[in-house]
Amino acid sequence: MSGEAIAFYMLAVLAAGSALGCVIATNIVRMALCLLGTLGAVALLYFLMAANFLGVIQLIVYAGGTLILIVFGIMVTSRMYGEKLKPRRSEALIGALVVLALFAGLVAILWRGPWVTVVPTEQPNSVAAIGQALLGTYLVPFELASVLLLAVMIGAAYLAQPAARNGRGTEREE
Amino acid sequence: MGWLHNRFEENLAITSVNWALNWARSSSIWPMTFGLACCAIEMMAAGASRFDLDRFGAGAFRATPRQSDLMVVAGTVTFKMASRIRRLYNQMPDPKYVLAMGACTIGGGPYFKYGYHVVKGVDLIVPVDVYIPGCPPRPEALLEGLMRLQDKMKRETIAKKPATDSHD
Amino acid sequence: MEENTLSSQPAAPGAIRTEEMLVNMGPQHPSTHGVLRLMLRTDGELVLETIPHIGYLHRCAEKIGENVTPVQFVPICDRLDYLAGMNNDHGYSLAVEKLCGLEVPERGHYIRVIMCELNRIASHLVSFGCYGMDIGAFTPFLYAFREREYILDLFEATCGARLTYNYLTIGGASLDLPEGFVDRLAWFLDYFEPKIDEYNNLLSYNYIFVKRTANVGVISVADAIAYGLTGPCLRGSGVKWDLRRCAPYEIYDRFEFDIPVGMPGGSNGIPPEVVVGDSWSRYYVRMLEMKQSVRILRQCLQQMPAGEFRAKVPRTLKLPAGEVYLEVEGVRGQLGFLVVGENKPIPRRVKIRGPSFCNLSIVPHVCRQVLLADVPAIVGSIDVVMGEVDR
Amino acid sequence: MTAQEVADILKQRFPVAVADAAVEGPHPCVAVTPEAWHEVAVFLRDDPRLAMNMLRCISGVDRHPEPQIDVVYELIAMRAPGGAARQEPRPPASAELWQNGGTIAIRVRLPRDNPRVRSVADVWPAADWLERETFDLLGVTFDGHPDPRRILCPDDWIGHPLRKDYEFPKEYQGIPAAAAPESDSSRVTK
Amino acid sequence: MGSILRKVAFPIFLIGVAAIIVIAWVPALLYGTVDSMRDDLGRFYKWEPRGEHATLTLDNIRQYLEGSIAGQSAPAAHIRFGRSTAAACTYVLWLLQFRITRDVLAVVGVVGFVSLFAMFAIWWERKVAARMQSRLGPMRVGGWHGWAQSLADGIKLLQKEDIFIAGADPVLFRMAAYVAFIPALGLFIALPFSAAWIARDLDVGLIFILAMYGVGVLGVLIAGWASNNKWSMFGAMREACQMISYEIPLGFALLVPIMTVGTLRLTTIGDLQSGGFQTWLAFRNPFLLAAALIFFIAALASCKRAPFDLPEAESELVAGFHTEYSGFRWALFFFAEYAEMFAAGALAAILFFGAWYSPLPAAWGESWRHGPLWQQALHGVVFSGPLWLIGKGIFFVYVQMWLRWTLPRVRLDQVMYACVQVMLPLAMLVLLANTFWEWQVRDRSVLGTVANLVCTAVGAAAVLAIIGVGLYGFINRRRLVGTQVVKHLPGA
Repeated sequence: MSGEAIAFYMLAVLAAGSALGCVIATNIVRMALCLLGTLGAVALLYFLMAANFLGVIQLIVYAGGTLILIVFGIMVTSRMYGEKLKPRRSEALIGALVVLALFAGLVAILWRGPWVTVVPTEQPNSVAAIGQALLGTYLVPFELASVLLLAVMIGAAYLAQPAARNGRGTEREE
Repeated sequence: MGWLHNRFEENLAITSVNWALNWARSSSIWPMTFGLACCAIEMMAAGASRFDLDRFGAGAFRATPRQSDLMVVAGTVTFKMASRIRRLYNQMPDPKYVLAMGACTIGGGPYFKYGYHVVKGVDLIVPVDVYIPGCPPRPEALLEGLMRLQDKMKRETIAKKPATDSHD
Repeated sequence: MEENTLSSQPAAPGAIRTEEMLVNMGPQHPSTHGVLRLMLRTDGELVLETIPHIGYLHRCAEKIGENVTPVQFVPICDRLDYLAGMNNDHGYSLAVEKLCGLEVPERGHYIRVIMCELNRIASHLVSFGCYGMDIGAFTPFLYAFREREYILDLFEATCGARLTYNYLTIGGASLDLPEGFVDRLAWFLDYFEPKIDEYNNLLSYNYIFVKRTANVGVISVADAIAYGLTGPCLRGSGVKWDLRRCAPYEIYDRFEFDIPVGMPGGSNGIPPEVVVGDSWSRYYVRMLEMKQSVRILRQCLQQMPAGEFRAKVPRTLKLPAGEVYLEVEGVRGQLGFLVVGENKPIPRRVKIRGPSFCNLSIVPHVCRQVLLADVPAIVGSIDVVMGEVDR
Repeated sequence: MTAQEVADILKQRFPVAVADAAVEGPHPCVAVTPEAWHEVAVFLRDDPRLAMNMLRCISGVDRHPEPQIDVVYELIAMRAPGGAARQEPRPPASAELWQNGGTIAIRVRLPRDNPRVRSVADVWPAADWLERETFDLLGVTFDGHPDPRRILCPDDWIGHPLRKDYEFPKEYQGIPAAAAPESDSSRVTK
Repeated sequence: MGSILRKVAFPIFLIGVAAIIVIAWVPALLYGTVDSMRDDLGRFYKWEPRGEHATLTLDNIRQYLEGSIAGQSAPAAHIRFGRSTAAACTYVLWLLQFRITRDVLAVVGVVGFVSLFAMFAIWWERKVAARMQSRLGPMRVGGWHGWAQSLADGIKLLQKEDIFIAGADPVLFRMAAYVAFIPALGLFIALPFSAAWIARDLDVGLIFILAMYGVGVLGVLIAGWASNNKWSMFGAMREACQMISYEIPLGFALLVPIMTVGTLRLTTIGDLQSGGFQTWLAFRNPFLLAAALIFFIAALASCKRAPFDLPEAESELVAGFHTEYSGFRWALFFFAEYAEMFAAGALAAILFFGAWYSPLPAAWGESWRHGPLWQQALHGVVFSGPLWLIGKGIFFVYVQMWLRWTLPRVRLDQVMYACVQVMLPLAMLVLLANTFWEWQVRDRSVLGTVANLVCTAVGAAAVLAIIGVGLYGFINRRRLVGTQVVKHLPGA
């Protein structure tokens, strides 16, 4: 077994195990920590497949950005300590159904998809190629995503406004 | 005593390790930022330019008890403060040391007779390693106390102690 | 640091529901200048309410005062406001002298003024340094202590003590000035005066420092007077009131000096963000007062007479029946002593009005709806010494 | 304004409440009955002639063998340089010296076994802590005080230390308090 | 024992430092040997680049070293080994050709560097602070200027009790220190110390480092949350606020040099600045200089250094997020902080200030690079090499310390204001302006040259000013501290 295979299996176990931990954990911050494990392991898998850019983006966007925002949001909004999450039976049932459906779908795709077994090599200028693609072939979806983000930003600013008016956050900064 | 102490049989290797550990401990005594009264000003003066506790590695004043090795009880201890001092002492990680600075902490000082609210000696609350007399002690006295504490640290061992030996 | 009690009261209806938290600042906290304990009710970083808890250094000074003779009580006075022991001794001595009708010789007066003003500088230096540390600038603290050592050397040469002097006592001073004191003091004044400007440039006019302290914790004149604020806190609010001028005691009417007050920003080199009565003004008044103290000291050295330094005080001084209440302009404000005598060597009652006590009482009023980082900025600018608050 | 003038104004306005006035000597003092004290306080603060706007100190004095506790209020009138006696909400900062408009002490005599007086914390906010301190150390109850707790001693402290017959504690929360001076309080008062 | 040790400790320490430098240097030389060996042999045997002979066998190496390959008169271009040494070296060289060996060595090197640097920096910070405050700082421990202070601190922290807080989350409390420390270590994987000294030369190295900075925050956040202490919580919140906000101007500031050089590979960016002081990116045009400034300020905030040290603001939050941490677990946070500080400094050097090149043009030293060993070593000192990058990194760390001991701390709302209202628009403007500059202004054009020269002059003036201030302070070091302290100085 080559070193890459060993690394792959270790990372796969880490990713799957962390994901499982994320589902099982009752403490929401522990879930976040498990999620970090999953995201990090997946990012490392990308690195293993020489998809450096994807791996880095995974780290910076999901682990470094989204996850922190989630944890931050949890800390700001929910009770600080000791709240345990216990799903109700109906919730668990619905969840199981959704997961089963998703699992079936994934298996179907895996079954049908063509499998390429090529030793991955580092692309010389993948970042530039991705940039070209984003601003060339996929310009319209890219711009649509920007518009969506803009809308979200405006909405967030609007939601946050009353809080700022009540506090003294805004009046200080003039 | 720290987690290492009283675990090993005494032998040559332990003696050398002991020396290194004691050297490290006595060279890096981080006091807690904890002033009570007049003596605290002299403690600050001892940390300031002229006397400079940092020369002995003891200038890294830590604000939290969790990271400090030494509690300099600098000033009068009152009954209202007593429980807090004990709590702070309990919050410090082993190995930890207490330096009673000034007459008030040693035995009530000028408040001994009529100080209804003054604890007559901080050793009623926490174990004290070194007493520094004075009201307030000069910074030089604090440095001297620090060195006596270093001497004390250098005599410690991680070897097992005879069961009958009960002094600290 | 302790008692992690949680309170979760729902906020006002209509607003976004927020959690309120009670946090304890002190008694062991780097910015509480000793053992002050502040209970903060916070909503995130916003402090909704501040409740000071004091008494952690209650050393029963008043009980001691009514059990020992005045001469024996002077050392205890040193330990009230331990940063300005001379001023405390002076106040108590004046009160007892007024009650007994003692006259202090001329040289004694000058020695007293010299010591009080020197100690005022020393204390303001500590205040300046600690305030810098509260705001997060560590280095000015060390500089302040470096200059303070010169003053302590002078004190040490005079009376042998660095901090608790027992020097200004009933009837004058307990010893004469040592040889060469005048020269050393003159040297120090020449050395120290330019340093004040240096420290102003280092800290007072620092952009971040001004941003942190200007327009923070503004105390109006009406509030300042109603809460009994005195000293630099009152003057920071723009009230030109100084007992050395308004009710002259000792020999302060012989000297020329200004009374610095908080001024609005934009002129006199004061940063434009500054509002009268804010933390910066209170801090800056202290910096200016040091200069005035230097002025007074220079005049003292010029006028210094020879002669006796202490009046003839009977060995057992009998306090006549009656009371006296006397206030002096201490370092932190008006330091008052009420002494009730009853034809005995021991007074019936000694009441000490610690200026820090009254100054601190405005904290709940000012530390409302401020950010957490403003609390050290405000409390530090009020400059309390817990020995005086709790006595 | 001299203490004599203040005493005269007070006597004229409150002929019953003002018991006696000792305006000579180093500590001019006007004695007021406890019932009328709050009213007198408001008058002292609001009357344009007096305008005692700052409460400097409150001291309790235990007269032990006599069944009496005095509460002494030290007042001072700080006059803004413009001459305005009462402060507007925010008087302008001024480069001129404020004037000393006179000082007076008010003495309220209270019975030693149940010393009670109306709080003046609503008149001068400075009284808030000072009254708490007087309560803590001498056991004087101030009716209508917004926060009548101990301030210096712990909440579970027993006794009021500045009473002349105060017995020093033997221990507090398990910490021994050695060397309580025996019969010292009697020594002083005898 | 103590007295003997005290005498020999400092020489041993100095020898140790020298040895570490030499040991660190040897693998780099050997890598070159192995690679050139493979090239030579490949040319000789006409190997395919990625064929079956990509791995050298022991025999290959032995023959090569013995010079017994037919037709190869001088096989080793720059190193000749004797017969007996060759046999010993064979195994080492054979091992070194594998990537995994090099990776292991790199990881060991990174860990070693980070811990050594952190220890050095802690000692140095105390000395710098002391000298700024007219004190002496550590003087006793170890002898010469307290050089062993950090060592003593480290051993002491190891002995300390590892307090676990009742009521804290057991798993998270323990994990948090690692979650904070590992990314700080990880970012060194992509950080080049010179063109050859890099664990993994990623084509997206820059973003990788940014990502690691971002992940590290999670450790702080979890630490604050898991400590069950309100001060820790406040610290964690502040850290999160600050990090999330300042990542944006940081990213924008980084886009400016990226746009100019057109790559994310840090080694390429570094190599572009080999032409001497005036080719350093920061002096290329005014916008890059501005970007360098914005980057440094944002990096200060990211490393939670003063004046942005709100998460551990001592006078407000006791010790911030690590209030409840004791012993070595706390030291991990400290190590992470100093590692990030160095990385920020090194990144500034790589992106803007000539990377691992000295102010002299590297072309002047080209002949030394391929000369005998001593010339190579000299080339590493004078022209380019890891020492230059480490030196520049330490200089920027020193600037961070300088700021810390000079400036007061800003308030949270001011931090946010400075980020959102000042830094972000400024960074965007700089980016925009740089875009136009790169689009319109040619390198050799008059405007481009003038801008380059002006910026170079500004940079040179800044460097000279710093050197001048330092010299002034050094010459007047006895006068400036004041007579009171001088009396206590040793030898005064």
